[in-house]
Amino acid sequence: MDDLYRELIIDRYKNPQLQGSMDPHDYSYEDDNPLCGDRIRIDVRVDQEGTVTEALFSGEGCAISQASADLLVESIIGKNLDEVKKLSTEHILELLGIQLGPVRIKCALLSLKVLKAGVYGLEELEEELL
Amino acid sequence: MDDLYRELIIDRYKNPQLQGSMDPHDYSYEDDNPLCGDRIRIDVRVDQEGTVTEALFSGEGCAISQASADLLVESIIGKNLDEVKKLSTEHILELLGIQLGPVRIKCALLSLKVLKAGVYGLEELEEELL
Amino acid sequence: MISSIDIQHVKSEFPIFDREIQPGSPIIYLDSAATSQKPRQVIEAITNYYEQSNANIHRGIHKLAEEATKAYESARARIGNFIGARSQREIIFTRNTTESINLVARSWGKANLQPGDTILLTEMEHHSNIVPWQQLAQEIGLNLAFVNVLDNGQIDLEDYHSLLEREPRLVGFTHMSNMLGTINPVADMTRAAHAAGAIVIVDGAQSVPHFPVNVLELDIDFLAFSAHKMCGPTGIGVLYGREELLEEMPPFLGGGDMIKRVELTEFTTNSLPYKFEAGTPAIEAGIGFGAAVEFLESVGMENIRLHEQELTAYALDRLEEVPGVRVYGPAADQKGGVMSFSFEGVHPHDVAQILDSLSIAVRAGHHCAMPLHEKFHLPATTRASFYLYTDKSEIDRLIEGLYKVKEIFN
Amino acid sequence: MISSIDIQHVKSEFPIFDREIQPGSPIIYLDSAATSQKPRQVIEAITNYYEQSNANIHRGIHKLAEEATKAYESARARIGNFIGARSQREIIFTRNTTESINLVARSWGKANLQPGDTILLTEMEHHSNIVPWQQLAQEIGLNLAFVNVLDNGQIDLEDYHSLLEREPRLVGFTHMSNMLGTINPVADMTRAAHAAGAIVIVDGAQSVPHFPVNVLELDIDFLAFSAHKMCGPTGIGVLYGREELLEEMPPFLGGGDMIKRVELTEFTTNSLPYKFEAGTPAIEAGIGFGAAVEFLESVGMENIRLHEQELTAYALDRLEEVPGVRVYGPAADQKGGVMSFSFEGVHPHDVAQILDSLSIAVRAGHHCAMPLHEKFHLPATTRASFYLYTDKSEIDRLIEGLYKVKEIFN
Ligand SMILES: Cc1ncc(COP(=O)(O)O)c(C=O)c1O
Ligand SMILES: Cc1ncc(COP(=O)(O)O)c(C=O)c1O
Repeated sequence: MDDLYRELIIDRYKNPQLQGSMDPHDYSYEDDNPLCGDRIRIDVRVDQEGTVTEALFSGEGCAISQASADLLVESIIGKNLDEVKKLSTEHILELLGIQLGPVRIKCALLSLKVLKAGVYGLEELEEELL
Repeated sequence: MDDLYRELIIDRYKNPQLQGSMDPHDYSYEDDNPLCGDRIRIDVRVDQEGTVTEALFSGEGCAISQASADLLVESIIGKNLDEVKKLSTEHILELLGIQLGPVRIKCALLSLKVLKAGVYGLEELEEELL
Repeated sequence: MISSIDIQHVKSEFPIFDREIQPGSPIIYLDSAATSQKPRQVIEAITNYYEQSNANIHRGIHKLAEEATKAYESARARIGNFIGARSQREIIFTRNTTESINLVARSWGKANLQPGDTILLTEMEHHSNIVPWQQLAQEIGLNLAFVNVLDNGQIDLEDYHSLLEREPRLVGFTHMSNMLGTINPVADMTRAAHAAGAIVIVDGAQSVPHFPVNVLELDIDFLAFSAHKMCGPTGIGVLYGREELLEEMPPFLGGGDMIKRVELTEFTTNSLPYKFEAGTPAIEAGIGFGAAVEFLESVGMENIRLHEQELTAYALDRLEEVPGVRVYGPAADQKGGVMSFSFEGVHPHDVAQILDSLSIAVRAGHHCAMPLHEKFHLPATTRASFYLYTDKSEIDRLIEGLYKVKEIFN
Repeated sequence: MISSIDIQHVKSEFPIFDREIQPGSPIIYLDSAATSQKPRQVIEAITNYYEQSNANIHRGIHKLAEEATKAYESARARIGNFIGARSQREIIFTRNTTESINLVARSWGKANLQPGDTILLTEMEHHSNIVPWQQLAQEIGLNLAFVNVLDNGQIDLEDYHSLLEREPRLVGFTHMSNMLGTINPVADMTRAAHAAGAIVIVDGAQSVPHFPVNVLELDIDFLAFSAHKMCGPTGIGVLYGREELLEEMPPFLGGGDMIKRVELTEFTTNSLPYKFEAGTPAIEAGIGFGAAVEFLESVGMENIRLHEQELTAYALDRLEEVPGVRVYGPAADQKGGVMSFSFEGVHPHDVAQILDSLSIAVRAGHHCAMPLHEKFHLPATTRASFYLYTDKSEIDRLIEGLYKVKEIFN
């Protein structure tokens, strides 16, 4: 359990570093997981080279969904959109530093799904993340 | 098996005693068991007191259905219709002298069902024999 | 208080409780509303069937087929008896509660309902007693009305009676809510519905497993329930229906067994209950269901009810003492052994996961009752649910677990 | 000839063959076309699930629910793989072949067919591939056409091609007849049907258990089959469907699991395959199905086919030597291990019962193929059917039994 609910997760859940929203933004997307009510929105600004300059998330839900959104958003600042598009499930699990079962992994991946949907449309990614 | 296919049954199947049909008759009915194609018709004549004077069966099907029809028809001659109406599953099993599983019992009872349906209509008896 | 059942003995009948999730830590299973555990007797009935009598049923003349048919049909008779049906012709085997309700919607509904007719449900229904009616409503143009649920988790009976004035053709409600635990006054509701000219379908998924249910006494027209919530296998459930209603209904799915005769372009239907059972049924599941009912009868449904009442009262008391916990649903005397609660500042998923790490199995989510969660403005709840094998010490462990959750999130 | 499988070893995997019906007389089970026997591996997978991991699946966070979900979903993946599906989203769990076909009729059929459209079937279909289409035809006004079956038990391909000119919207046929044993040329028939603009549903109830079937190679749109005929439990079957078709289809039954979101008066459907799976599924049956496929794979489907071909040729030869016996269906090289025969002067029921008294289990009746029996002017036939555990000595015993029948009736 200490493993599962690593201090980092609880800490980021209680004190998120990059919570908020931006207007204007270059990319923005919001989605939820109706099964548990987790909801995440992510706003992104990029420069002319397509490098992420600012990113914020907002939403509500379980510690895993919120902490992973906070950590994900932090991890993309300074990255190029091409790199962002390549981010995988492993990236999120590395950020969280834990293993997750089939239900909880959906909580962890919601933010990645939202980010990718914002950056390159929803259809292409349904396949990939399910 | 010798038990099951008692000589009597095979004998009655091969050499039925009361096979045929009668016209005119007082009661007549025919029915089949679509599951296996057994078909039985029974014709009955009664006197003024309602006593069975003549009865014949015709039909086709397995040894049990045909032998039990032959034996049943024989057993009702001289009986009053009130007695006929009271005939039960046990009567047939006694005539055959064997035990039967759930599928085969339907073969044995087809003739009883036909007889009763002829004598007092089908509806009342569905309940009883199923 | 002396317990109504010998809990140590009962527990020992369930092999899964010998399993240690972590060394020295057996499973604390508080998820029986989702599905129950299975006693040895049921597992053995199934194994025994496979090893001794496995065969397809109904049309076989050989010994295995006769044994299998007999075992399957005696299960049906036993289950019919268990709920007080007049005849085993009234017991239709389905996959589960959900299919039972769909059967009524598709068969009775399509044969009897006209565009503009009203169906009356309640806000506390499980999705399986909502979605089939939405599908039917969409297909033939019906109105769906929903009885209000009060803040205390009970049906708003005033609203019920006033909605009955719309003369619904069918009224459907759950006997016991799988989220709130509310036990509804079925006899009264059925009487009122009949007086208003409606047919009544009762969702018995949470009641039949937990207390005596008699379809004649309650004057129920259709009753749906699942074996897997009452110590039996998954894959089998029952639709009880009054014979007069079933007789008039068209068949549901088509195929083998439900027919009397088939020609290339037409068929005639078989008699009850087979008319509604198409194809090879779940034979061993049916036999296991019979064994489950036999097991429940040996413990006694009244005893199970008393045991669970005790647990419910105890659990409510103890849960209310945990700061930040709020339990939904009525007071203990109106409630079955289902505790759905929220925990201030902690999402139900996190509660469930921390409890899981302590070998405590609860459920987190909307429990297939989204409209009810919506109504209470809850995205999800954590649910602990009990059965005849649950004991008080397990509730104590749950409470300890919740304090641990508190500690982690503080 | 060297057998393709180690029959003694295979047989020893099936506990039921240890049973002696009468002392010293183990069961000779020649009724596998009705349902197969179950190997230890399948029985143990089910028992193990009950004793270790029993829980409701998909939404549970606790360990048991995760284990159960994983076991159930790996079974789905394994089965998908077994028939060459591209994705496990194409594997829908149903109760049996019958429900799979009904699902296509009610969902695809109602969404895609118009009054006056034609559905093309064959005269050799099982009732489960006839009645659902009759029901649909009656509901929306369709024409049903039936491809002629030749006297030798094969599909009349000339008739097939000429009926395709009527431009049926859907063509449905069995891969292997459960009465005649005929193995149909699926690839050719599917190609012609597609060329005529039709969608193809194949009844794989008798093929998937007995030889390799690959949905991509055969270009099948929908394939239906049942676990219980392939060493698995009853209560579970599969509908394979091409993803593009399934995506467009409306849901079938309504309830839990098949939804993404439910409000009081509307719902949105879940993604594939769950969209078509309402309520708690047959979890242990699904897991047992996975174990059955694993078992079949370990023996090898090619080996099973070879073994059965040998048995079929042998049985045909031996049956033909019994005076008065007539076997229906094509020659050995076109035929699976299903021998339906008539016996001059003896009704099939009597044949079956005498064989039963010798511990030989066969089936007597119309085998859910009334129209086919009608066509051949047979009220019923006796059927002996084989599987991977059948050996030649059992066929010898059958022949001896038939001579005994002769003796009794002469
Ligand atoms: C060719 C064929 N189709 C369909 C079925 C029906 O299978 P089930 O009863 O499992 O639905 C069978 C088995 O009886 C069959 O042999
Ligand atoms: C009240 C109620 N109704 C219906 C159901 C559905 O049961 P099943 O999934 O067995 O069809 C459930 C169980 O989840 C329930 O609790």
